[in-house]
Amino acid sequence: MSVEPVVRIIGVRKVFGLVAVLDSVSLDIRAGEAVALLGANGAGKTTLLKILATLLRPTRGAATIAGHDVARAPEAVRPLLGVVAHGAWVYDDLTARENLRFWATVGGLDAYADDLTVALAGVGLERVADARVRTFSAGMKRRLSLARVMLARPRVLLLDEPFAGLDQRARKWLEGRLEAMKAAGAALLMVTHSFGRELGIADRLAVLAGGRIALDTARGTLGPDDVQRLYAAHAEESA
Amino acid sequence: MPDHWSFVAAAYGLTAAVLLIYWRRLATKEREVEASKRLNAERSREPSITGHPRSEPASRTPLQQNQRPGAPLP
Amino acid sequence: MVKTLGWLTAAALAAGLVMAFGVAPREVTQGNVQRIMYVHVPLILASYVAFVVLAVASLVYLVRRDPAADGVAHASGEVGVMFVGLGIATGSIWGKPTWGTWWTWDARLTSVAILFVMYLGYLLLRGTIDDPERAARYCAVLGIVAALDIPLVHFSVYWWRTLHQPPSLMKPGGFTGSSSILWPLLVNLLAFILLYVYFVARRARLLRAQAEAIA
Amino acid sequence: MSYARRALAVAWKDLAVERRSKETLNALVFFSLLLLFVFQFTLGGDRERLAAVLPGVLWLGFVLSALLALGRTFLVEREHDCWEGLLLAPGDKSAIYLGKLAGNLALMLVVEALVLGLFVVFFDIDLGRALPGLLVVVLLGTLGLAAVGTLFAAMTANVRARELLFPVLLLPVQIPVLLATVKATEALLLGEPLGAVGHWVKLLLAADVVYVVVSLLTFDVVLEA
Repeated sequence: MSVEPVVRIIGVRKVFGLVAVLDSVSLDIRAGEAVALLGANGAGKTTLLKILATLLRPTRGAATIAGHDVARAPEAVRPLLGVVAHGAWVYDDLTARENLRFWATVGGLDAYADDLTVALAGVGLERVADARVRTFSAGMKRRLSLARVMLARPRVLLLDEPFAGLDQRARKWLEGRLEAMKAAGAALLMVTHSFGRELGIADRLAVLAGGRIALDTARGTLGPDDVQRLYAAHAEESA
Repeated sequence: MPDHWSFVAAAYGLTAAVLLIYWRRLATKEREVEASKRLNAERSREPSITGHPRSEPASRTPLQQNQRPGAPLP
Repeated sequence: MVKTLGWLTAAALAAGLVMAFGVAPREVTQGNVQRIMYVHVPLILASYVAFVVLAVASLVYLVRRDPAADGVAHASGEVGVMFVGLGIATGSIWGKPTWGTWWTWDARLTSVAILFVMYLGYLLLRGTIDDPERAARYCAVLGIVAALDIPLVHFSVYWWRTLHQPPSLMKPGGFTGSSSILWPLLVNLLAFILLYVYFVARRARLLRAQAEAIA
Repeated sequence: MSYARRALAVAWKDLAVERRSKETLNALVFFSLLLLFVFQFTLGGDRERLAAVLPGVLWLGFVLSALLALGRTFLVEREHDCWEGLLLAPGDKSAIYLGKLAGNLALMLVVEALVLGLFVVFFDIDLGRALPGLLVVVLLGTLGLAAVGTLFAAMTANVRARELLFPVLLLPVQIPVLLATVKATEALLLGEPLGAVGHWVKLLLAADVVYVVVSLLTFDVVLEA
């Protein structure tokens, strides 16, 4: 494990209007490490993710990815990122394969037909590869956006509720995929507000409450019940 | 050649009126901002606002509620 | 600083009025109604200054991302639209007795009217974007596109026939009017440019204060 | 070469989506048919009067359908947040602009060909020798409209009152293009050669160059997070 963290967040504050959604958030993530970011609705999880994804600028503080400042050098950061946001980034009237090829080309990748097929097979969409996305379920669209991310082999993966809308089998499968990305040296940050089994792949849990990281701890030291209790306490305190 | 003084008065009058209204509006807005700044300065002496509303007095712990200035601790 | 500028502007405007009514002669063919020129022409020319400043400030904003540059652009847009609107109104008031019509689609009237609606759109765009940073970026782009559009507007509209008297000040071959008209015009021009600078300084300061009040 | 491939991917994607959904095209075809009715009813059947206002009416039709078509350019990017994906695509954003512009140009030329066809049939215009010159003017004018239209569509895509603001911003800026195309079309339909409207063609060329270059240079700023 490398010493220097890939993702560094130092004292980030974000203000919308009169409300400081993030007050002073600091968090490091190393290569090959997965951090689950927990917090109640409106705690600022997605805001933090968007700041890392170069979609929002922090009001104060800084975040770097592989040494590049996300606010000042977004162009250096973007090629390193894989983002699975709330929206699936798919066009309903294109097929799964066409969607994948489009995002690969726009992202500046060489999208060889074989790679696309492999990526689609990797998320279990090979049989509907040439069907229009309009006919897909929400879970299938989500899997397609995961295929897009995996095709790019990013160094940093930012996932917003990656397990939402997936059934039990798909969850298990996604866990496997994310483990593989971790093993390949990617840093993972996934936002979630549920306490399901998906926390199993996280090495660390960070709880966002009151605009700060209220808790940052190795997962091993806490059982799922402890997490639930802690989170509930924090949610109550700040509610 | 008629002088059309009324047209001259209209042109100068309209210009003066509009410029004056704009000038007055600037002054009014400046006063408003001053007032809201003072309000903000007062507010900022309290703890900063975060994503969640501050706790209401009712949700304080009993210990805090019992603390009156000068009153002996239970 | 701004206060001094305000008094200076007030003095210049007063001097302009004295020049326009006391010093300038009664025009031979049009009569006293021609005195409208001393407010009409400076308003239009000062609005041109405003739109040039707006374009430059927009460019500076895009390069340096300095909110102060955006403030100058915003303020210039507001004052410029007000000036050009007043310029059109006073021109119209002047046109009725001299040409017998409030409005005519001649080249210069038309191109000034186009400027008016173009920069009115600029202010509308400002008003509809809530995020100040995004508003600044989009308006800077629009300000640059609009400025580059001005020569195109000028040429396209110029190739229509015109009723308007030829530009009175900056005509090829130099100024032909007598100096008894020139001096009052120049003093008024200076007064209105000062007024523009004063308004922009004050409006930009207000914008900065408003931004601080929110942050 | 990646720049050209990215631009092509965007153009191909937009045209593929449009070809399959036909959302915009169907509406525009119907809209141009309606325009035909409206012009006929408001102008009456007087052939003489119609001939005099025809160039203006023709371009009015082009502009109205352009406002509808161009204003929708970035709507497709709003479903499933694709806009975010474009923002985060690494590299020069002007490639995305070029792709969008190419797609828009193709769409508008199809609609304009249709409108022109309808005019020829229903208003009994004899294009005759004017056609080659007319093609040049239409091509240049459409490029100018689409160049600024695509830029402004991106700026108004995420703004309140988008449907109102888009024409309000676009029309004043496009007055030089409108004047040039209408005047040139008028002369060409009267049987004058393209050389007789050379100044208008030059103005259109200048406008196109200015609009495209400025849009390419500023699109990065518009598509900034």
